[in-house]
Formats: sequence, structure tokens, C-alpha cells
Amino acid sequence: MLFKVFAKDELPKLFDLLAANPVIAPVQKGVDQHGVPLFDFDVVHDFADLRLDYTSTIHSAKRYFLPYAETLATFTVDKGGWEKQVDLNIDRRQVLFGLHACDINALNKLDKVLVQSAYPNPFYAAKRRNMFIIGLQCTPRPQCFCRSMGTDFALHGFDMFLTDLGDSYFAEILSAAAFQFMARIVTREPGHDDHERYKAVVAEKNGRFQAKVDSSDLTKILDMEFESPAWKAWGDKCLSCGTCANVCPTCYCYGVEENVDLDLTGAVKTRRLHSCNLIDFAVVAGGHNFRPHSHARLKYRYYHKHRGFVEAFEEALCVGCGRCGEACLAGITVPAVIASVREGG
Amino acid sequence: MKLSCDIAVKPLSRVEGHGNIHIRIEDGVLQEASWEVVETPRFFEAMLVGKHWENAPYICGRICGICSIGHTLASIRAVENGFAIEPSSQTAALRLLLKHMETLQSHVLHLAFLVAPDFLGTGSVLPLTKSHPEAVQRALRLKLLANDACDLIGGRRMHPTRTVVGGFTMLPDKAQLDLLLRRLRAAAPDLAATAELFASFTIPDFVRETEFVSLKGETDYPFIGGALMSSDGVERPEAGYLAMTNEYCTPASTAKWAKLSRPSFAVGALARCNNNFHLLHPTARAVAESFGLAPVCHNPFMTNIAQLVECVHVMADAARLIEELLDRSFTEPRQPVQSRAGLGVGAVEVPRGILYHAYEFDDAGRILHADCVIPTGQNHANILHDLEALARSWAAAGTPDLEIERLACMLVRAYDPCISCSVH
Amino acid sequence: MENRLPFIDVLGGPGGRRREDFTSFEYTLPAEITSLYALTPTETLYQIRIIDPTARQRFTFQPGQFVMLELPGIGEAPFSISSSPVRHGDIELCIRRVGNLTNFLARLTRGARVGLSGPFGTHFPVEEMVGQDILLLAGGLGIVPLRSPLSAVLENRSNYGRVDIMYGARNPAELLFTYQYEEWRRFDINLAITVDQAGPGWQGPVGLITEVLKERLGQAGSLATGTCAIVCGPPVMFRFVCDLLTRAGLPPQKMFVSLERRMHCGRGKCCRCNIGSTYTCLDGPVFDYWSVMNLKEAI
Amino acid sequence: MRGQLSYLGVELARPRVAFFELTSCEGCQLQILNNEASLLDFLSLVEVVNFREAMTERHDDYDVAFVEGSVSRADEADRLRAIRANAKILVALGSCACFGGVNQLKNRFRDLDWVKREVYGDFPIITQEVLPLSAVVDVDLCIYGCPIRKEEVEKIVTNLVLGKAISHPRYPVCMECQASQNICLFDLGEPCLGPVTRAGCNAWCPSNRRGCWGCRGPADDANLAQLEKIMAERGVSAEAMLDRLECFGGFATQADLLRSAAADGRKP
Ligand SMILES: Cc1cc2nc3c(=O)[nH]c(=O)nc-3n(C[C@H](O)[C@H](O)[C@H](O)COP(=O)(O)OP(=O)(O)OC[C@H]3O[C@@H](n4cnc5c(N)ncnc54)[C@H](O)[C@@H]3O)c2cc1C
Ligand code: SF4
Ligand code: SF4
Ligand code: SF4
Repeated sequence: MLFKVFAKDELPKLFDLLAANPVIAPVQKGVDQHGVPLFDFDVVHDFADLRLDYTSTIHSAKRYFLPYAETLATFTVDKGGWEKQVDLNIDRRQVLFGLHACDINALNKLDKVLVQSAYPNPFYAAKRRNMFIIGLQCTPRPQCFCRSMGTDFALHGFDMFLTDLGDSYFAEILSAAAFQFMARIVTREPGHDDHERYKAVVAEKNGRFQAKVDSSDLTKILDMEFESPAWKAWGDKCLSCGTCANVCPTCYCYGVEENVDLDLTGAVKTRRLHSCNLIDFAVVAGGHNFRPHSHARLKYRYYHKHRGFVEAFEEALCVGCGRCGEACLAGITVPAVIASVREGG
Repeated sequence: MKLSCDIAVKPLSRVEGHGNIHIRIEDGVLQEASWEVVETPRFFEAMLVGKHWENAPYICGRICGICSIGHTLASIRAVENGFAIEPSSQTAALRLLLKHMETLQSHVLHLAFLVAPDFLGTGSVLPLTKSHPEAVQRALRLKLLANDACDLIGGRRMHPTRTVVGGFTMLPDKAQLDLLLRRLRAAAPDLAATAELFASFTIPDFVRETEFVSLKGETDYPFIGGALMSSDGVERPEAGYLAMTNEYCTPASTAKWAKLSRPSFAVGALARCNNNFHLLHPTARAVAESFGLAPVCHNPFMTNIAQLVECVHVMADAARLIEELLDRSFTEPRQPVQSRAGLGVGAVEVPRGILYHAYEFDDAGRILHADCVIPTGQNHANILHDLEALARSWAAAGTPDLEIERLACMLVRAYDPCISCSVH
Repeated sequence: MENRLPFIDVLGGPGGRRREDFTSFEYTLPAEITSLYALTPTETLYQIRIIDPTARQRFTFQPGQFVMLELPGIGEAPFSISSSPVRHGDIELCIRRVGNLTNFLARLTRGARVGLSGPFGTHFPVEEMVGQDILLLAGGLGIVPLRSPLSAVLENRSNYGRVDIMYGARNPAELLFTYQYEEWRRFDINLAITVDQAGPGWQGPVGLITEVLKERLGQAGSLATGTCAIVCGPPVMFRFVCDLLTRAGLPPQKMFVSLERRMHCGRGKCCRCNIGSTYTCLDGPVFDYWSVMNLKEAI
Repeated sequence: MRGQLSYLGVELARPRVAFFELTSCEGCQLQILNNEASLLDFLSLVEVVNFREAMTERHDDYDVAFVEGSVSRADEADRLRAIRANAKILVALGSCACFGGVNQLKNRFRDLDWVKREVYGDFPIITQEVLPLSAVVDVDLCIYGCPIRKEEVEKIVTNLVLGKAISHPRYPVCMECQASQNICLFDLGEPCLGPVTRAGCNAWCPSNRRGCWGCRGPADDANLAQLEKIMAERGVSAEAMLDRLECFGGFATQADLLRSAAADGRKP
């Protein structure tokens, strides 16, 4: 890790240098009915469209790594037989400009299951490796609980990370590529003052967290409270709509769909993000459904994220970004669910 | 010479909805010529009673799958007129563009898929995919262009999703509009070639004087709103539509019929051309003239040519509209709606003629009474009278059965009737 | 142009990654159906051979493992290998027609091309069962995955003690591999078959497989130490059979079950087969009963 | 000209298909003609033997009958029964056929005489309560939507030819809406039936910033009670919720419940 400081007006220059590659960044998508701006990631061409002051985005940046729907293979079929073609659907490096720590940590978690385990997923890996990531220090919202999940700081998984010091940016440089870009703008070595300011910014950030999740002994508690009435209560509210999985930066479960072309000379195999809250998630041959009730499915989402994943990778599959709770029309939030299960209903 | 025949077409194909033709000639004397509309009524006007105004365009668009955009726009206009809402110029331009694209897609569908088989002696477009592949491909391209444009502006080619009272829920992307403009320009040769194909057809020669009713254009060839006029000299304001339509029930039909100065009148592309010929785009006028179409033309078979002329017009005018839209910066797509008690009428020229929606609202903006007058409903009586006149001449000439059947079907088809829509 | 970041090709370009790592996904071996044999109106036995001889030879598996079988545009699904591990990439699958892929497969003819990947999953530890008695308990289609460990046992019959097969089907017409029963018996296998409903000509017992098992237990009071059980069948069967065996003194780590879940990848990525922390495809499909007992929702 | 169809060496029969319409706007049939880019491929996959909206020839020996529209007169019920007798597979095409569609909105008045008088005065006209096809005959397959989506029809027909099972998404529209990156309409203050409506339309309406009106009917296990609470919390009137629920007939049962609960005198 290398630290640099640069004046704010150098940032557009950095952007322009990077803009030789497709750049994805937070932009404003509209305002809600109360006039609050709504942000999301999108491809940007102009630095002026960037909203680096964004709070959180509606959807995570996950789709640039794991598209909601992705072609896994195409087939050409003729009388003689068939051939399979596989394309990883990425042919160039891209830049993700302004990712908060929680979302970087989300990618690090996905790496564990999708890259660093048996049978790595090349579709994900190719996009992940080809994403140049500039992290950005955030200002926590009331619903953020990343601090409880230990994901409020990113230690790796990015190329550089910026913290706004007021008139300048404090940059942590992690990759050689990032170092080379930094050499093209005017930077300086951070001095004592910069370090002090950096620490002050971080302290200020830490003071803002409101939401909390108590994850101590959670794997055991989840097991003990398997029959807790809390699940039923939350399940009654759940719409089984899958919105939580769609907005979540760490949900990756999917389904595969195969379709033959209309002219019968080819076929397509598509991966589609699924959600464990959807009714057919666990249906098997003969129509048996292992989780026919919404409470069983909802419980399963927590089991996977806060128990199963912890057992496998020693960390939860949740970064505390709060997106699912905010997107859920029924108002089901992670802190509330976990607190009620802890209390045993 | 053949003196008797009994022809029943039940139901007529390649039209929207169910209608039956019956012609009986005995010993050279016409005994019966009937145009029967057997479609089942859906009672849209009753469905709306008690409904909040927001429902009207959404439900009423479903009166017709082919001109759902026209119905939606007429319904929106009726609500907006009822609440004294003036659409912004941006909304007006987008609505007209959307309307043009529906006109294009509907006319092309009618001409290439429903009418051309008659002139080329086939029962459907299917054999033409082999015998006239380029003509079919051309038509498909034009239709695709028009449909894509409707998707872009209205959100969906059928039963549009973006069109609402007060404007639009969402605006088209300018880059997409620009692409549309380029596609429109590139499509001109396809339309020209389609016109050439029609130039090779012999349009049946038949003339029966009638009255033509349409919107009256002031400065532009009219499509959305404005005064009403007839070729017999009647003029009425939009809200006075009842005096133009004079609907009545008849046992031969589940649709209501209409009359004005004479026992019947005609609406549609020919009526519009006849009444507003001078407002057509010059290129469209030139095409009209090349087909010998000039006001007032009383040959109903020329409706097909009038549709072709309108295709040329709407393509040219759409290009103009897009250029204008690209030049301006977009504002808020939707203006606020404040309901009030009263009556609202919306008249819109849809592909088959003038369409009226009229609603009476209570204080809360709920519909107390609704009325929709459909172009094909206004044409039914005229279709019948044309059939009678033609049949009489066939009786006199001893025309063979098959020829009578063919021409009778072609005549009705020329009106491009939207039968289920006329019953609604 | 220097601002353009270089593209990283994970499949082989710079970065020095092992190529096999990333191609295991969506990488199917071209294979061909060398024979189809209808066992019942709904089950067909397929012989499937990997076309490339080297790949065929390299394809080794353990009894209990499964493959993913693919037909373009029709589907891809997991199937247990039902043949002897000695035969490498020339395998037998016994497939029940239940849906898109399985129905279309049944319409194919000899020589048809399919895509094969795998083998995946855990297996029945037959090597560790040497010198012991083995109980093979199967319900319905559960006999299919058991046929592979059974073949392995038959290859070295003298290495094992008493071997019992207890197999239940709904009715006699649904019994699979009937043509092999005599052969099994010749190898000194105690074969007990039961059906839920007798059909014409059925002489054997009628009733649940647990009854047959009780009978077997009844003879000896309990099970001899050094007995292993392999259980495969519908979820309800597991519970009853495993309960009985537990009461008969069989330790849970000596009972092996094969679970079925929905799978879309077979590689621990789609999560559809996930039971809590456990992936049926990676940690299963073969589990010892101890692991399953401790899994919520497993059976 | 059109050879035998086959796929992976399996010979496939080209189904003879027919299109019929009962009480409807004929839009769903038109959607099939609206398949410009793939219409010709579609036509070579099947043999169209009856399609009054597009062709004059007709035959009565068909395998698959696509029936659009709902039943609103005795003669339609008879026609439908005759079609059923001929067809191996009867497909309900569009929401009118599946649920009654907008046509069934008139059922809410119960008093059919009033309905007739409102539109036709004293002129005699025949009509009856609007029914979905399934109330009259057995329906093998439903294609939901008002209008139907051409991509879905193409997929279904391809699957029919291949002998693949036709399955609809069992989850609600939100799933597709979120995957389309939309801003949830509830955030914009608009009501939406997406959380309870069967997906498959690719969130056609919400993607155009128009709330879902439930044209595809309820998703499996739709949680309507919760949606009612959500709407109420967000200040959406019960009337607006009812308007959407009763529009296409898919939620007729729930709409009836809501209506009798409200009994707000909207009936004339
Ligand atoms: C480890 C394992 C081993 C298996 N071994 C065999 C075997 O040896 N022989 C055999 O006949 N079957 C076996 N199965 C079941 C087999 O995978 C399913 O029958 C098959 O997926 C059905 O595919 P389909 O395309 O024909 O059905 P589909 O059209 O996909 O679906 C038909 C029905 O099956 C359900 N289903 C879909 N996918 C699966 C799935 N992966 N697992 C279970 N149900 C599913 C659907 O929900 C539906 O109810 C095994 C399953 C697993 C997990
Ligand atoms: S808070 Fe919700 S959306 Fe965010 S990572 Fe956790 S589970 Fe996913
Ligand atoms: S807009 Fe409608 S469909 Fe989309 S997420 Fe919101 S509620 Fe669901
Ligand atoms: S969003 Fe709703 S109303 Fe719109 S097409 Fe889909 S199901 Fe129908």
C-alpha cells in the first residue's frame, strides 16, 4: 500500500485518463416522492455526471460482475450433431469509479465462493479481474450496519481507494496499474497534517453509524432458534418477490434456463439470478418443494448468509449495506430480523 | 348470362372482428344485400361508470388492439378536456409522433397483409412470402420501424404504457430518437416501392356519392383534436360531436350506426384526404396525384390509396417532429392533474377514421357516463349502401358469383373495418 | 492508447493461472449414447461413452458420484452414475422421465450426441467397508446410485462379509434391473424385494421397506458390529430407515445416504442444492448420517 | 418447400395451428403479426390452418387452437366447445381468455339489464356474464398478458414443437423489475401490483414507469394481505388498489372481497 494526496481538481484529470476504458460510476437516477435523490451505477462518459457524494445506490454494482441474466453458452445444432460455444462476455478492462468499502468487501466475499473454491466460475472471474476499481470513503446512512459486519473498511480487492479530505483526496494505492495512473496527475506525499485529517474524517464517519447487528455467536443462535416464532412472523410479511436478492451485492444464487432458437438451428443457455425467497427455489423432481412456505425460505436466506457462509468462510455473506431492507416493501431489515430471532421471537 | 346467386361470407376474413356479407340476386334482380355485424358487445361505456378518471385511458385502450394508441390518446384527450388541461407542446409533439407511427403500422399492415392478397389473387400473405418475398420483407420492415417507434415513445406498441393524462410517464431517449430519424429516412425507398406495387394493381372502378366526415385541419393535416367537418359542409366544434354522429341502433348489427346529412357517411383515410387534401405534405400530395386521387373522390376502393398517401405524409411529418424534439431540451414529462366535474370530449383521427371519447365526471373525478363513437361504427351504414349499389350493378351486369364475392369482400376490406372495436 | 488497460484473459492469457481452473465450468465432454434400453415405461438405461478415447480413459469416478448431462436448449441435469467404476468414461445412467431433459433423452436414438461433465460430488466409501457386512437399502429410483457401489462390491465380493439388498418399489412393474437379480444372488447377495402393491403374478412380500428391514433385524436381534448401511430413496424413507438402523445400534457415521436436491451447476455455485451451509453437489450427494442428522431441513 | 422438422436427430411434427377469437380486442392475435423480425421463422415452425384476421383459407383439422377472448354469449360457448372437440391442445391466448380480461369489468355490476340499458338503451341485445375459457371447457395452456408478449409466444410454440413442458414463472413481477434496474414505483409514490402479479412480462409496465395492473394474474402464493397493508401505509386508496385488482380478472376473488369490504356505493 502506498499513500498519496492530490488536489480535488486533479480528479477530473484522472477520470479523463481512465475514460479510455468504459467507466462505471454512481449517477443520480431520479428523486423519490419526497425529493430525496436516488442513485445507481451506470456507464458514464462525462465527469460531470458522477455523483461522488452518493449515499448508497439502489442496486449494487454486482451486475457488472454477475449480470442478472447472462448467456453461459450458445449452441449450433445441425443434422450432424451440435457444438457448444462459451463466451465469458467480457473483452476489455472496465473501470468502476467510486465504490464504497462495503461493496468492495462484497466482491471479496464473492471471490471466496466464486473464484477461490473448487470449480471457479470463469464468467465472474473474468469480469472481476478486468475491473479496475477505485474505492471511495462513504458517509454512513442511518440504515448502514457495515461496521457490525466488519466491512466498513476494505483492505484489498480494489486498485486504489480515495478519502475526501475537504480540498484534496487521500489515496491508498494498491495496484501497479493504479500507481501508473497516479503518476500522470499531480500528487504529493501525505504529510502529518494529511494523516491527522484522514484520521479525523474516519473518526467522524465511525461516529455516524446507527444501525447495529449483534453477530456474536450468531451461527449457534440461528441453529437454536430454528423453530423460533419470529420466522413465521417475518414470513407472513414477506412478499416472496426476490427484490432483496436483486439489490444485494452478495446474493449470487441462480437458475439456468435453456431455450432452442425459433429456427431450431441453435440454442442458448442462460444463467439468471434467482432468489431463495422465490417459491420455486427448492422444488425438485415430482414437484416436491423443500421450502413451500415463505417463512422457511426467508429463514433460509439468513441461514445461508449468517450461518452457512460463516461456517465455510469464517465470515457472513452480508456486508451490512442495508439495501435489502430499504428495497423491501414489507420493511424486512437485517438488523430487525436478527434482533428478533436473538430474542427468540 | 347468370341471373341468380346467393352469396354468404360468414365471417369475412382479413379484417378485425366478425362481420357477415350476404348478397342474393334472383333473376337479375337484387333481393338482398346485407352487412351484418355479429361481434359480441363488451360494454366499455358501462364498465367505466363509477371508475376514477385514471382508469379511462388504461381500460379504453383495450377497445381495440390495432388502434389502441388512438383510443388511449382519445381517452386522455377527453379527460384532459374535461379538466381543462392543455398539454405542453412537448407532450403534444410526442403524442402526434406516436399517433403517426400507429397510423403507419396500421396502414402498412392493412395494405400489405390484408389488401395486397386480393389484388394478387391469394387468400393470405403466406403465399406472397414465396411469390413476392421482397414486397413482404419491405412491409415487414416498415411495420417493424413503426412498431419500434411506438415502443420507444409509448412504451409498448400495443396498449401503450407511457401515455397518461397530463403527458407521459417517461420520455424517449434522444439517442434513440435520433436513430429513429435515421431509420425513417432510410425507409423511404421501402414505401416508394410499396407504392409502385400498388400502382400495378387495377383499383375497381366504382363511384357512389357520399358525405365524408373528418377533423378539420387549420394549419396541419389533422390527427388530434380540433373542429369537425363534413364534405357536405357541416361544421361543429369537437364537443359537439353528437351532432356529427347521430348514432342509432339497428337489428343488423351489435354496433351502433351513424348518419349526418344523408342516410350514411364515410370516415377514414379517404375522408381525411378529401377534406384536408391541401394540408398533406407535398410529397404525399404528389403520390396522391400520381394515383389520380383528388378531392372529392367518391370511389371507396380508393381508401387503400388514401392510406398509402397518408403513409407518405406521416413519415415526412414524423421526421419533422423528431427534428424539432431533438432540438429542444426536454422538460418534465408529466403535468399535475386536477379533476373537476363536467364533460370532456376527445376527437382523434385513428387509422380507420374519426374516433370520439366523451366522459362526464363528478366532483371527485369519477365517471358518471361514458360514450365512445368508433370510426367503423360510423362507416357501417356507408358500407351497406356501397354494397347495395354494387350488388345492383352486378345484378344488372350478370357478374359471376366468385367475382361478386371477391369484389364484395374487397369493398368491405377497403374500409379497413375494425369490427370488434365498432361494437366495443 | 496507453490509457487503455490491458485485457486479462482468465482462460489462458497473462496472469499465469492454471488453465484447467477456469475451463471446468461450462466445459462439457462430447459423448455419445451407445445404447438405450427401456427398463420400465418410465425408466431407461443409457450407455454413454465419451467420444475422445484419451478423455474417456481419464474419466474416473467413485461409486455414488454423479455427472451433469446436457442437451442443447433442452436442459442439463445431474444423474448418478449407475455402472461400475472399473469402466471409466463409458458409463451407464438409469434415467426416469420426469421433465424436459429426461423426456427428450428418451426420444433420442443410438449415436446421439450428449454433453457430459463431472464426475461430481462425494461417494460411498466402499474401500473402507472391506471386511464388513453391508446393507444396501433402496426405494424406487434409489436403486440407481446403489448399483455402482454394488458393482464395486461384486468386483471384489470376497473382500466383504454379508451383503443384503433391500429394495422397495411401488409395484412390480416399477422394479428396476430385474434381469440382474439372479446374477446378484449368484454372488451370494441376500436380495429382499418388496412392493407397495402386488401385481399379477407377484409372489414376494407386500409392504414398506422398513418391514423387510425389521425382518432382517429380527433374525439377529440387532446388527453385527462391523455393519455399514447405504440408503437411497425418497426423503421420507431416510428418516424411517435410519431411525430403525440407529435403534439397531448402527452408529450414524456408518450409514450413508444419497440426497437429491435441485441443481443447476453441480459445482457449488448456483446454491440451489444448498442445505444450510452444505452444498449437496460438493459436500454430497453422499453423506454419512451423522452429517445429515445435524443439518436442518436435510430430510 | 418445407422439409421435415427435426432437432438433435429427433423428428418433430409441425403442429397445425389455428387462431380463434371470442370477445376481445384481437390485440393478442395482432401481437403475433407484430413479430416482424421473426414472423417468417415462426410461420415455418408451424402450419397455420386458420387465422381469420390474416387469411381467408380455413380448415378444421388442427392440433393446437389458440383462442383469444372471453366468453360473453351462448353462441361463443358453443363455438368454444366445437374448437375444444377439434383441438388436441387448447391454448387460452391473453388475459381475456385466461381470466375474462377487461371484459369482466362489467360483471361487477351484477345487474346485466342495467349494463345493457346504459349502452344500448331499450334496444334488445344479448349478453351474459363474462367468463374465462376455463369456465366453459378444459384449457391446456395459458398465455398470460394484456397484451401477450410475442417473445413468450415464440418460446411457448418452440417448446410445444419440441415437446418441452411449458412453465410460467411462479414468482412475481418485482423479480424482473429489479433485474431491469428500475426505480421501484412505490418510491415514486405510484401504486404497483408487481409484488403479487405473475412475472413473465419482463416488467413491461414498471420499466416504463407505469405501475403494474396485474394483467397476468396472481403469482403463486401471492401475499395480497401484505400488499394491502403496504398500499394503505403509503396512502394509496383502497379504491386505487381495487381498480388494479379488478381490471383484468386474474384477481377476481380478491377484488370481490375488497369490493364487498368497501361497499362504497360506486355501484350506480
Ligand atoms: C445428485 C443427483 C443424482 C440424480 N440421479 C438421478 C438418476 O440417476 N436418475 C434419474 O432419473 N434422476 C436422477 N436425479 C434427478 C434428476 O436430476 C432430475 O430428475 C432431472 O433433473 C430432471 O430433469 P428434467 O429436465 O427432465 O426435468 P425438469 O423439466 O427440469 O423438471 C421436472 C421436474 O423435476 C424438477 N427438477 C428439475 N431439476 C431437478 C433436479 N436437478 N433435481 C431434482 N429435481 C429437479 C422440477 O422442479 C420439476 O418438478 C438425480 C438428482 C441429483 C441431484
Ligand atoms: S444488508 Fe442486505 S443487501 Fe446488503 S449485503 Fe446484507 S443481505 Fe445483502
Ligand atoms: S415497481 Fe412494482 S414490480 Fe417493480 S419492484 Fe416496485 S413493486 Fe415491484
Ligand atoms: S407489468 Fe403487470 S400489467 Fe404490465 S404487462 Fe406485466 S403483468 Fe401486465
